[in-house]
Amino acid sequence: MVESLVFVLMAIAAVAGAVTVVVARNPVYSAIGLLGTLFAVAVLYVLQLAHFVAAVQIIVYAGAVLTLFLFVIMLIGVDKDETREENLPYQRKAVIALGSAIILVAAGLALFTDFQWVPAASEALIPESTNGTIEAIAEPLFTTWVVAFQATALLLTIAAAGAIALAHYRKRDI
Amino acid sequence: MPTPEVNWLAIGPDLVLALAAAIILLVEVQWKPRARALGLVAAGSLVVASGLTVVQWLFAADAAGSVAELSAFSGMILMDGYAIFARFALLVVTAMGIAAGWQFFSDLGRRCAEGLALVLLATTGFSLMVSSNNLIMLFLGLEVGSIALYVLAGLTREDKKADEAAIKYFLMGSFASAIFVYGVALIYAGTRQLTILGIGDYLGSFIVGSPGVILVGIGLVIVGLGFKVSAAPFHTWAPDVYQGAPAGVVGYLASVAKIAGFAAMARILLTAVDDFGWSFLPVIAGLAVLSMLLGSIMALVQSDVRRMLAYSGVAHAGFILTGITGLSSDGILFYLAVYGVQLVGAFAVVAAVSGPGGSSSDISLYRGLSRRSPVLAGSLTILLLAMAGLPLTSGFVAKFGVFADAWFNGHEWLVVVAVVASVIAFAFYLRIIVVMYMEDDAAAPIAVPGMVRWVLGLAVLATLIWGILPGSLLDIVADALPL
Amino acid sequence: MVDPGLYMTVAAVLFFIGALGMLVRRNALVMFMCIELMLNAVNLTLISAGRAMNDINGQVAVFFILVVAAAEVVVGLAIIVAIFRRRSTASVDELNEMRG
Amino acid sequence: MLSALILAPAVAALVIALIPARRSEVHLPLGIVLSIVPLGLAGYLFWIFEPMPGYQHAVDAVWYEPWGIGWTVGVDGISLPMVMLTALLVPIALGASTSISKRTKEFVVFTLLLEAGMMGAFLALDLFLFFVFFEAILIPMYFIIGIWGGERRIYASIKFFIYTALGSALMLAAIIGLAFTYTSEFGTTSFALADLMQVTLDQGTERWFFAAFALAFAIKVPLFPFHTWLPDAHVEAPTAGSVLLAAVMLKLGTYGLLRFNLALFPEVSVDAVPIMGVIAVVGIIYGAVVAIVQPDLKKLVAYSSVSHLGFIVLGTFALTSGGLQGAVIQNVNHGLTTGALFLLVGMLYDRRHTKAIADFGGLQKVMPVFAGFFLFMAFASIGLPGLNGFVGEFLILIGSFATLPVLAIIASFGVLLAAIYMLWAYERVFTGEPDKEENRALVDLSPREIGLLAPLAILVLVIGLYPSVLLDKIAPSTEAVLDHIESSTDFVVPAPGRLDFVFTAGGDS
Amino acid sequence: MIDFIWLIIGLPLLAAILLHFVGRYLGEPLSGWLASAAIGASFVFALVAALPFFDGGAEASTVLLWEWMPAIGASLEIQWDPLSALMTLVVTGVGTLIHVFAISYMHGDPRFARFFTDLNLFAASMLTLVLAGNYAMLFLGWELVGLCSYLLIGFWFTRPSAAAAAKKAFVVNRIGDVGFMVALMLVFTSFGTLTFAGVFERAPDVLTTGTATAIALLLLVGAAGKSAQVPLYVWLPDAMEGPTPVSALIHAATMVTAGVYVIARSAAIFELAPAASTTVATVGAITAIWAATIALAQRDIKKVLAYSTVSQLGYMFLAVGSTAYVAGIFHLMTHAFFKALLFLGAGAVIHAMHDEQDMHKMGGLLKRMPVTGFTMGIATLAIAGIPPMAGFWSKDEILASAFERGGWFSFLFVIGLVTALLTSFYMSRQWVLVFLGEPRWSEGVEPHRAPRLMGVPLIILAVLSIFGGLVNTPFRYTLEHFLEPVFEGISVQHPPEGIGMFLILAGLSVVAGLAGAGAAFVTYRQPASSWQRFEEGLQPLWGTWENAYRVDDVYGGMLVAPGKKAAELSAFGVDLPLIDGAVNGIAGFFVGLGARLRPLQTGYVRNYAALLLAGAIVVVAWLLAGGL
Repeated sequence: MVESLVFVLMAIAAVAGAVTVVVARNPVYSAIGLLGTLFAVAVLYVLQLAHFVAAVQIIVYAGAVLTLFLFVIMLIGVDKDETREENLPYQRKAVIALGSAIILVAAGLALFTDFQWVPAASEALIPESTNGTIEAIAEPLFTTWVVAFQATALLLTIAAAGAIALAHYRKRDI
Repeated sequence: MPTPEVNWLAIGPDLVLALAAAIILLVEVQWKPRARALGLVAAGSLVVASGLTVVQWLFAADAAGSVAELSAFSGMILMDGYAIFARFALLVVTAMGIAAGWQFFSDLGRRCAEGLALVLLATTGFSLMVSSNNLIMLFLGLEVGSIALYVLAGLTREDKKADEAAIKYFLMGSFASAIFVYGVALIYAGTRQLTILGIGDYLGSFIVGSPGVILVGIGLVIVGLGFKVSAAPFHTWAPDVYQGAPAGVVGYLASVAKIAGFAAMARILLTAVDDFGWSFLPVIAGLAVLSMLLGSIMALVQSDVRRMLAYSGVAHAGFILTGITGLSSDGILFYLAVYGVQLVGAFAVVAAVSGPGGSSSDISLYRGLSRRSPVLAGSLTILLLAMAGLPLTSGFVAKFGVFADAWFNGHEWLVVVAVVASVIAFAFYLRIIVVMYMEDDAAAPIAVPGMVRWVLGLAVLATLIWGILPGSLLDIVADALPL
Repeated sequence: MVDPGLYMTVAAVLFFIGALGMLVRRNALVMFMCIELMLNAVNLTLISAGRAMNDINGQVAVFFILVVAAAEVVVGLAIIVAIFRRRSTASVDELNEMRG
Repeated sequence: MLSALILAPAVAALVIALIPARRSEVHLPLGIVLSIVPLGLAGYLFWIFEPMPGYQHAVDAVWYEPWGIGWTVGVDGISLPMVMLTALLVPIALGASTSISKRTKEFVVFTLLLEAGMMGAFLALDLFLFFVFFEAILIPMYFIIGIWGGERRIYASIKFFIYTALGSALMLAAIIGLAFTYTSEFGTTSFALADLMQVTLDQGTERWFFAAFALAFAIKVPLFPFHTWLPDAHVEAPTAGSVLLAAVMLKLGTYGLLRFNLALFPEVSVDAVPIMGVIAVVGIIYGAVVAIVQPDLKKLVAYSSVSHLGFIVLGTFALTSGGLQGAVIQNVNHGLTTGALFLLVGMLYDRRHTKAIADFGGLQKVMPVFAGFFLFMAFASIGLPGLNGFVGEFLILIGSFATLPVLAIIASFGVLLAAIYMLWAYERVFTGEPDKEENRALVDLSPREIGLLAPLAILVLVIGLYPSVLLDKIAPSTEAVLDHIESSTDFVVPAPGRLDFVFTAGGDS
Repeated sequence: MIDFIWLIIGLPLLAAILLHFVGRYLGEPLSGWLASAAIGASFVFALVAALPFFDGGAEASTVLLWEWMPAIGASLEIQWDPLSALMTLVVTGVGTLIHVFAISYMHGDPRFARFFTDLNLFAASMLTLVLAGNYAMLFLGWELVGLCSYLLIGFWFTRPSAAAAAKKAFVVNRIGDVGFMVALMLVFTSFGTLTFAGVFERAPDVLTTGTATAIALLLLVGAAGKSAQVPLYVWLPDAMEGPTPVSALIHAATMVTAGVYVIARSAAIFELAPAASTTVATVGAITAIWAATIALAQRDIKKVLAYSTVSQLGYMFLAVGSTAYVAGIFHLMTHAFFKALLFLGAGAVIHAMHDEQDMHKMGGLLKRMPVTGFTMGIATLAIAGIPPMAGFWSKDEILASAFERGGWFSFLFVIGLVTALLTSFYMSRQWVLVFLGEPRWSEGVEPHRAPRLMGVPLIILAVLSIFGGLVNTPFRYTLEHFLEPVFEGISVQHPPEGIGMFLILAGLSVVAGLAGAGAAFVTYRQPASSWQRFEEGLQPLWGTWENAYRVDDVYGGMLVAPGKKAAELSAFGVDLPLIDGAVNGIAGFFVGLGARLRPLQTGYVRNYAALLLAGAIVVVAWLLAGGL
């Protein structure tokens, strides 16, 4: 009961945030909208017992990533309204067409096929099995997924090196 | 207390490359060595990695396809011949790419370290990608590689085109990755499996009542990887990136993306979801037709050699997709290997013609090239003829292989379209040759760096040998089967 | 309790919105936020599916996708900054030197 | 033996390629000398060739076993003449190329590679191998036309390349299809002609494959209406290019029809007799008619080739001993005469730098020897008895009359038209007073040029009067082809002396 | 002996080859003598070889030289029988004389040796034709003589008219040859062989009347081309562009009679196709009178002879058409004598008049060149059919045979008779115009008597023209018996038996001949003005004749011009724009398509994204559609 209520609220919040991201004329508002979505989604995680992931979501996304976004927005001073008129030919038509196409496909799936989101779903839910505590996550993370975990290191190295290579100007270079 | 199951051999090459990258970065910070030293480190790491790959090959040969022996890290990484071959191809292409673009790297000055490190890391990522059994792992590898490539695309600062290329590549790439990973998620939702083999077994053993979600997943995966390999209509980034990215890296960039992307796509489609072949093969065939025709026709009207090669790459993507409809991994691997080599070689010539720091590759630069530099003209001619698929070059064998596979798998009409498309493609390859040989121009001769000579020599040699004695490579790919 | 399908529907909607956002916004930063939206949708999907199938791997996967997203952000913003330095704009509509 | 025949030119090309470009004076002479080697080999081959059906000196080496492709070469009475022709004409073509001023080295290399490719194509008995050579020879010819050609050389070379490649591309698809059918019937994979001849195709497929092969060869021949690349290619190509193109390369088309279409698709071949016959005859008449009004000598000879090659195809699909023997020997004849004519036009062009008929007149007075050779070759191609052209065309006409009477009769008008365009051209170029100033100063043939033409002239005469020298070796193989067709279809080769046959079979043409 | 029969062909051929290479070093007159010696030798050889036939004993024999085209049963084999022997003797005999004549006629020509090369080559070819043992070899000679005629007509190639005439001759002949070839196709397909022996033996069993007629008519087409019959005769008058000895040898004595020979040779086939024979005869008759009328009004001395040749050939066709083969051959022989004589005489005259050929500018030459005059006079009488000249016997036999055949042929007989009248008229007209009357020479021309070397052949030929007829006088028919073995088993038309009938017919033709000759004398003995008035009086008919009925213009307008138009249309109206246009069009289509598609690559990221999304949607939708 409670879950349903929260779900509905958070779903609305998430979608609303997402819409804000897309329609807000000012990037800053978009960022705020994104923030809302992130929080809402985090709550949805919690509803599904993904506590650790939810936490990471708040810390990394809301905390780090979004701050970074805002920082860059301020840095490069695009924190001002953009015009909404579309200056690319056909782009608007394309958007409408594609949007409706997707909706059509989805509707077709929903109405004319016995579409199941999780055909492999197991009949009985065992909450413990997916109780995303730190231990529960860490155990596979450091055994089965260890190599992937290492790979993330590469990712971050690249991020660092890439950022330097692109944006860091030494005196000689300028 | 469970412990991770570690198999150093399985990730040995990647480890070496990553280490080399780290060393390069760190050393650079501390001692500011000359570019040559860094280059030697990179070269050494590539050599060692290749050596390890050979060891892997021998090991895999003994293991004789037992899943237990060939899968490492509790089934996260696979060490089957398929992965090893693809990895080896990546390493070779990387080595050739660095050598061909050495001019560019050394000109990077202080940022040479980052450049080399990014190249090595990208290769690491892609080699993880081709050898990973887990779709998320695969996605990680893909991202490692792609992100590094985004950066490489925008690495030069002399040219405004570079950052345009970078941002386009980046935005489209991330978009495609998001689509890809969503597809992975949906397949997961449909099968409860994240590993390729697991999905294969699951779909092989259960009849999925409502496969809608899986089908959507497959579709999105095809789209995501189709973007990486620049198959139409997901090719739009390729021409702009090829044209804008620094001449020194574009060859590498183009070929590794193709090799890794197709290796992954073929593995997923042929071993994970092959039970849905009857539903996705038509789509693949459709994409193949579109790619072959669009690529060939668009290339006809290009005036910039890099864009032309980009569109020809689109066409080649179509041919390789034709091979996928043939459900044969070896034909695809052969094609990828020879095409990767040809591509690096061709772009080595492009870089040499554009000259150090130069970014233009307009076809007018190639007038009378046969006089100004017979080496460049000659090797580019052979490589182009190979791409066109003329006999006695590896390109012909590759095309023949995939066509034959497709035909044998019942896609006769596709083969017919393919041969026609390849004839259309002749036109623009010939156009470059015409400009080089049949139009004279009194421009100054071009000095060809020794490195480039080596790369070209290697590429041409390989192209001809594999064209005249295809067995030398076909026998190998015949063993390089996915689990 | 709520059917996981509903969660995934919400995720699908988010993904949909994000995808369309890529098409309508010309500000590189905002486009980028849209990509983040899509990745969030993926995460939500994974978690919901994992829960429905009593499989923890879904959550583990999300962890990695978060990392990827973070790394992408870093590089992406770096690129945007680099471009802005030279052209003092973040609108991708002004970047079409190369076409045809 | 045969492998050596194929590889010798390639090796020669390699040798030349290794000589530095600045020693430009040695390339051509050395090339000529080296191209004598294959000629010698071919001569020896001709000497030891036994007149009997089947392939001789066959070599069958595995190339890539899993694909069932092999280095399968062999010679029989059908390919032997072509090999001889190739080996003979390459030295002559090179000898005629002294006027090549730029990039002699590349020129010689390409010519020798071309020779290797053509040898291979004529000797290959493995469809994969054949296709490799068939396609590979496009490259050197493309360069020869494109680098050393006339003003519109680029247009011509690309047109030639793409057009020919298009045909062969579809043939490739058909080859794959054949191999697939073989695999599904016999389990193993093979591209060997002998194996693929055993596959049984359902009629629909066989028709498609036949069409694909026929198209490839029809473009190569070229048959009407696929001929338009030929005049352009000839007009633009340098002399050697024209000679080899007309004399040897086009023969790949006629040879292919005879060697592959008839062997692989006997059923459809028999059904296709009327169609191919009609196409051929249309080509004969059309080519000749168009040739009449050509303002350019090379164009004229080119269109005459279209006409003459029509005869060969007609003979091939007449499916009688006369027709087939005529077709094979006419391959040689057309090679000799047209080759010589292109040589002559080239010599004229070297002197006068024009090929336009209107620019000449009265040349017989200033260069009688040249005129003599030209008239000789002209009459050979008109089909004057006693010269080789007649032997081929007469055999073809008489041979095809049994199968396609009406077409044969129409075709015989081609002989009349040939007289018209050749003699009219001769009249305009050689007779009358040399009124144009530039023409008065022209010098007659040099000993070198005579040396190039003499062997051709002698062969023209020998074949014309004693064709048995070739026919004896050709006949067994052509008979074998007919036996194959008769054994694998219900077609009966019309025996001479059965006129009733004519008027029953006459209906279907 | 018979084993060396090939020498008959071989000697002139050898001489030709020799002369071709060393001729220019031999120079004149040596090369001329060599040539004459060669052909003379083969005459002697032939004479010796033919001796057995005279006592009727010897069998016809064939000698195989070598296989030519085995697949169609064509080999090079010589058939030596009375007919070929006779032809050989005529060819070599007359040929020798003309060779000798030419030595002095061609004196001073820069290409003297070349002329004799070609002349010898012609002799060899003609002998190949008459000695052939099968149709293929016959066709070989048939075409080779055509080649030589081409070469010799165009001998003075710097004259555009000569070159054109040469081409015309060859092409028109080719038209006939097409018919000939088709005939051979039919023959081979019916018999499986081309040898005379094989064909004629089995002809009755194999050939249906239909086929036989077809073959026969096709042979007629060929013959009509070679022997200048209506409607293919137009090349012969132009052929006079060649040197006069050529006209004498090729276009009067030998080559043009090949058609007659072929029909006679193929008697066995015509035997089965009476309709065809009738056609031959009719064509002959028409040709005879047609050409005779034209000859009436010619001014060019050689043109007269040319048209008279056509007309006389018509006689021969009339003969063989009415299956009086012997008569045909007989006339062929006699005609060879007197027509060669006429041409040589005309040649001498032209030579003397410094290449003047217009008879209006001659006259009174008899005093200047008596030998020529008298010999030509004899020839004129001969051709006019005045007994006892050779022409009388042969022509009379033809007419008689035609009359005897009766029916339609009696009509042809009448035509023949009228032609005889015309013939004697225009021939006498010529002789009178040239040799009698007052000189009308253009100033500066000083006629001189013919050199002796020219005179000798004239005299010999004159003798032949007088006595040549005696080989087949009525009631003895030596030639008839001589040729019997050739035509055994074939119903040959004979002149009527019985002296009375013979006298009547002979009388008729003599009357015709005398009438014509007399009329000509009466008219042209008078001064030029009067006979010019006479010719004027016959306008417009006379003009039409003088212009040969404008046949050339008609052909030019009806065949040549439209043909050229058609060729140009197909070359520049079809080939370039349509066929080649289609090719380039396809190429252009793809390039155009590429240009059309280029804007798709706008360079805008967001468009790219849209395209990618669209692609994604299509892929997914397609998958679902296929998968569900």
